[in-house]
Amino acid sequence: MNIADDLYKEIILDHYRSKKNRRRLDPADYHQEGVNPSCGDDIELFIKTDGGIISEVTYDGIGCSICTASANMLCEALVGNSIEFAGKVLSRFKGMLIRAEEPDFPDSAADLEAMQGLRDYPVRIKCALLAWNTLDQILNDIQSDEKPQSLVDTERPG
Amino acid sequence: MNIADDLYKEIILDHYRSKKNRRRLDPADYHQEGVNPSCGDDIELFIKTDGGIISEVTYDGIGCSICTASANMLCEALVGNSIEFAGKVLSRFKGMLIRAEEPDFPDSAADLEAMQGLRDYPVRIKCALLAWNTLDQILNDIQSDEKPQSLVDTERPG
Amino acid sequence: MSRRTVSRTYPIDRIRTEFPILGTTMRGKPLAYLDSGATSLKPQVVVDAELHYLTRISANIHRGVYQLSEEATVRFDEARDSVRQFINAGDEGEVIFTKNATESSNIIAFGWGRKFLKTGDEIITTELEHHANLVPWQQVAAATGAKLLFVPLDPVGRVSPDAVESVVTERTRVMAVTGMSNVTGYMPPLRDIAAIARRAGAVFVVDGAQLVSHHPVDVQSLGCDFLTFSAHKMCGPTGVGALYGRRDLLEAMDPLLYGGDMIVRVGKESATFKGVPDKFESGTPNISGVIGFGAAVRYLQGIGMEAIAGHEQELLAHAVRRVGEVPGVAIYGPVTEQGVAGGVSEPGGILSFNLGDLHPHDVGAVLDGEGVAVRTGFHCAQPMMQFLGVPGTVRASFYLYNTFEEIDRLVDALNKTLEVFS
Amino acid sequence: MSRRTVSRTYPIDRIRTEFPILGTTMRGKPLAYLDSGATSLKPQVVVDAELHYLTRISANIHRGVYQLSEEATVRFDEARDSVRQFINAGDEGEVIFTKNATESSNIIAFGWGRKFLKTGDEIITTELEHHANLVPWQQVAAATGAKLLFVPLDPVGRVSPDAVESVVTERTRVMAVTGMSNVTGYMPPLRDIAAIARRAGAVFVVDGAQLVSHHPVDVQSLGCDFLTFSAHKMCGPTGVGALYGRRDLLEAMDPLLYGGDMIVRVGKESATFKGVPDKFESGTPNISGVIGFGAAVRYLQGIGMEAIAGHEQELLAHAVRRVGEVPGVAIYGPVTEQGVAGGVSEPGGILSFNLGDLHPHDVGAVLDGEGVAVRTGFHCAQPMMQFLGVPGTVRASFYLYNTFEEIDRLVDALNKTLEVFS
Ligand SMILES: Cc1ncc(COP(=O)(O)O)c(C=O)c1O
Ligand SMILES: Cc1ncc(COP(=O)(O)O)c(C=O)c1O
Repeated sequence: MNIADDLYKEIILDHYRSKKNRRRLDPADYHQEGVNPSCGDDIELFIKTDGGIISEVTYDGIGCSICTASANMLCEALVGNSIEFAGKVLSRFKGMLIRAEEPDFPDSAADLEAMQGLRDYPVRIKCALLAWNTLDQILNDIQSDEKPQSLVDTERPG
Repeated sequence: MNIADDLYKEIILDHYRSKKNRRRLDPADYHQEGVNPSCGDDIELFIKTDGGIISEVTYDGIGCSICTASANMLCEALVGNSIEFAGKVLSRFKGMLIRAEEPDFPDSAADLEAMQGLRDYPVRIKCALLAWNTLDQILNDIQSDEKPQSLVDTERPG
Repeated sequence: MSRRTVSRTYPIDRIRTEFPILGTTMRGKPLAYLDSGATSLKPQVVVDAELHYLTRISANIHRGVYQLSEEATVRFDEARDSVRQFINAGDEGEVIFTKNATESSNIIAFGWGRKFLKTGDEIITTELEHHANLVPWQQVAAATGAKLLFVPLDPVGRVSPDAVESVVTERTRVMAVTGMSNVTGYMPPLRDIAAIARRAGAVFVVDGAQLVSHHPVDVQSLGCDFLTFSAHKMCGPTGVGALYGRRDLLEAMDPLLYGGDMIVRVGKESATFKGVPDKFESGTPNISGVIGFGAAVRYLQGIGMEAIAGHEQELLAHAVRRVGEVPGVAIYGPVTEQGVAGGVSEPGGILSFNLGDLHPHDVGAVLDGEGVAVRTGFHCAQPMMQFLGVPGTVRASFYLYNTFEEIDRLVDALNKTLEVFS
Repeated sequence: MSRRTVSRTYPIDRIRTEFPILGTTMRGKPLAYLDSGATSLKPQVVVDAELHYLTRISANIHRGVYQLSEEATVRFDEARDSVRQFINAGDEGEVIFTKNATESSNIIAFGWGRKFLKTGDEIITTELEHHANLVPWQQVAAATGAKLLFVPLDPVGRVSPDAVESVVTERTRVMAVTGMSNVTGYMPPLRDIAAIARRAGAVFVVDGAQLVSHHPVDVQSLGCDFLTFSAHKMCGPTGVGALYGRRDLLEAMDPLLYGGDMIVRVGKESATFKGVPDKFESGTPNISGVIGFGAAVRYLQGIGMEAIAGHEQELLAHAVRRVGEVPGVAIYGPVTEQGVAGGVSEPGGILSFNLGDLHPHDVGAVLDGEGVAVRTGFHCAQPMMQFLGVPGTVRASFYLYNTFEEIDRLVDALNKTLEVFS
């Protein structure tokens, strides 16, 4: 087992290198910042919706390759899909990493499966989850129609 | 080695049983209370002086056999002697217990030698020292002509 | 209840082999350790857990991207989950690791009490308390203008629900009560008190330093808001304690310590803090100790707290009877009144007594010479001593590894003490 | 100064055999532990001291009249004396055992600062500080109305006496400065700052968490009023720290924790407290940890802190040169400017850097795969990160047991990292 092969698969590195979705949307319908206090990673998500469909989604911020690759995968997976779809992918992604469930992603989110190797590196799981926990907050806000909090501490994911 | 023989020598037990000097002097020229906070022992010394001579000395309070025997020995050793004599016995007693010096007491204080066995029971040394540290405070007050403090915590003897 | 022999299903022989120190001697006599109320002995599994950390992991938790740090973090988190399960807390954020029960109590008093109490508010407590559950509240009362009220005890030192009711007013904000007296072993009726606290809208703080070590505790069914305890009294290492707190209360509180590992962001002028439990765990924790604590509660669970409590009750019944036979002995607390099987439903395995007018130190010293370890003095419970009207007591306390034979040796040593001082 | 081989008199081979973990592997590679700045490895003598307590003593200290408790007490007191000697404190009352350096800092900030500071008073500190020596002072400033002032740093993060003078006013009451940055290893000119503090009539607080572990420290000749440090960073156990304080200051302070073992008398309404050090050590301390701490400082003294500091300087010089050769590396702090032998008289053995625009986590993770343990992130020093203009760094830190070869393995692993992310 070599960590470089294990963790830094080409597919993850590609998403990490891609800067396609790394930009701010202004104005955005939803904007949320999330941090992992213990490593200082800090990601902002920007979402535009159009009749229940995520028409645009981008991210910005600072994070390791796992963190930013995961944010990029998020953007790729969700754009053009519904809020419900986003919730489903989110819960499957958490299921895979936290509860060790078999990955089962819709096609547009298939790259997320590459993150499965993280299960062997438990302290890095929070890197991959940062963008998703930030999304979670947005989805809650959409449902409850509340004003978003300024910051989510996502370090102890449930 | 048996602790009962070692520590509770007949001579110590005799001083412990003797209630001769266990009473309050009112009025006294000097009165001082000393406590060992961690065991709760609490001894009051009462001294009358007459031209530099300790004419009467008594104690009262609560303490184990070592503590009260030591207080009783103190009274027996000092009565009728000078303040200077008291200071000398005090420093020799501390020397024996704290710095493991050879005992070298004047005749009237010879019983104190029986306390030498305490060196093998370091946590009990403070029991034997309580009355003497209380005396120490009185001697300081005599020298400095100051009002005595109400209470001395003698637990960490120097 | 007062059978002469240890229940046949209780694995006392196996248990004794698991504590390395039990094979040793003290003053040349086999060790009879009857001072678990002060701190317990450590089983080999706990020693091994610490040893494994010290010699095979060694790294700091959090923020480490390498395997050893990861392993330390995982084991640390596992320990928290073990402790959470042990007391059935709802989630891991409700279990704070501290350095001892005393720190846990201070976190409550200063983090909650000092922040939320106002002049005229009332704190109810008892004379049974260990100083750890009393002195911090005295300080908070002095700082905030709140008042300390004491539940009147019955003549043998018990707390009745009626007595509690008698001091409750509409100003009652906190009720801080021990789960088990470390002097008499008496266990107040916590469920009743919890119900009273709930009706009064008061926060219910239980000092569990003795309770949690010796009896099954389920914080949810007990209904307490805070619970404090120490690893070293429950087969774990020194230097680790725990604080259970209801999540919403913890979230509203200020921490006692500020520094690393508890912040989200630090600027030059100010900082923002993490959520529970991290907010309360600043600085490098006692990693080996916490890992050992986890092993300790799993060890206790393996034997079963019901079984341990039952074993201690048998030991206590035997001790009450045998020590009671020694001439001149005065036993303190409820156990004297009707015997163990009588009025006291769940007495803890602690026996406090004095021998004639002998000072407890003298008794303890002769016992020491016989290889019997007991505690003497005021047991960090001076108000209880004032209540009992004595400067101190001799205290024998029992735990999962003690035997009837050790109690018999205590009795022999007490008789010897009478001889020495005759 | 930058010799290629370890000084021939430094017993590196013997030292390495004394640390059991050094024979193990990580991710299948021999462990190269370069994270002693976070916590150090433990030598066998420290493990043995803890083990001896856990399996042969086990009793609580103080108030015990039996041999095991006596032995625990004697060893506990011995440890205090060892630590006292190690930093040359005047007497044992000036050495307080805490749970970590963070608790030590909080005791100062809340016990002294919060009690004695008033609106308009000034606290001087630096952006070099670990959160443990900053966040408590932020809190105290907010609570008292005192002001926090920062000494301007030079471009590579150094503190000059003139810069310190420039922020001193007649309202300066406290100067809280790290003895050694845990990010860059930089050591401020403490003696000069002590002199300035003395002239200003300010209390001089030194965060010694890194300094004391790596360099000889004599509190009397240094002239500091308070010094904080942690056992776990200096070959000792986790869960123990120390606070040195000048006796008169400690005596004037309020404790942070109230409870058992720190009181003279407790009544129902109020209590009186013991003198130092007991006043600050409420509750059952980390007995095994303190005993292990004593063994650790005696172990370090046996090798000699001068020798250890010298060894680390050689390692640092080698690391600065070799890591500096890796393409795209940016090294932070004074070591980059003139090399180690240049302007910095006594640099601590810490090297912080980044590799191109790679996130420190990614670098650390590849290093982990090569058996090389380093820390990555903001190192509990966010203001320092803001000063450096980076979100985090990769930090390699050295200690008495490290070798040139381990640094070479770090360099190889960095080159491998470049390949992975190329
Ligand atoms: C300079 C400095 N100060 C304070 C601390 C805090 O030490 P601890 O976590 O042991 O409380 C550290 C350790 O991270 C440090 O490096
Ligand atoms: C009832 C009770 N509360 C609190 C404590 C304090 O525990 P620690 O000394 O571990 O902080 C003790 C232990 O002596 C105790 O018996």
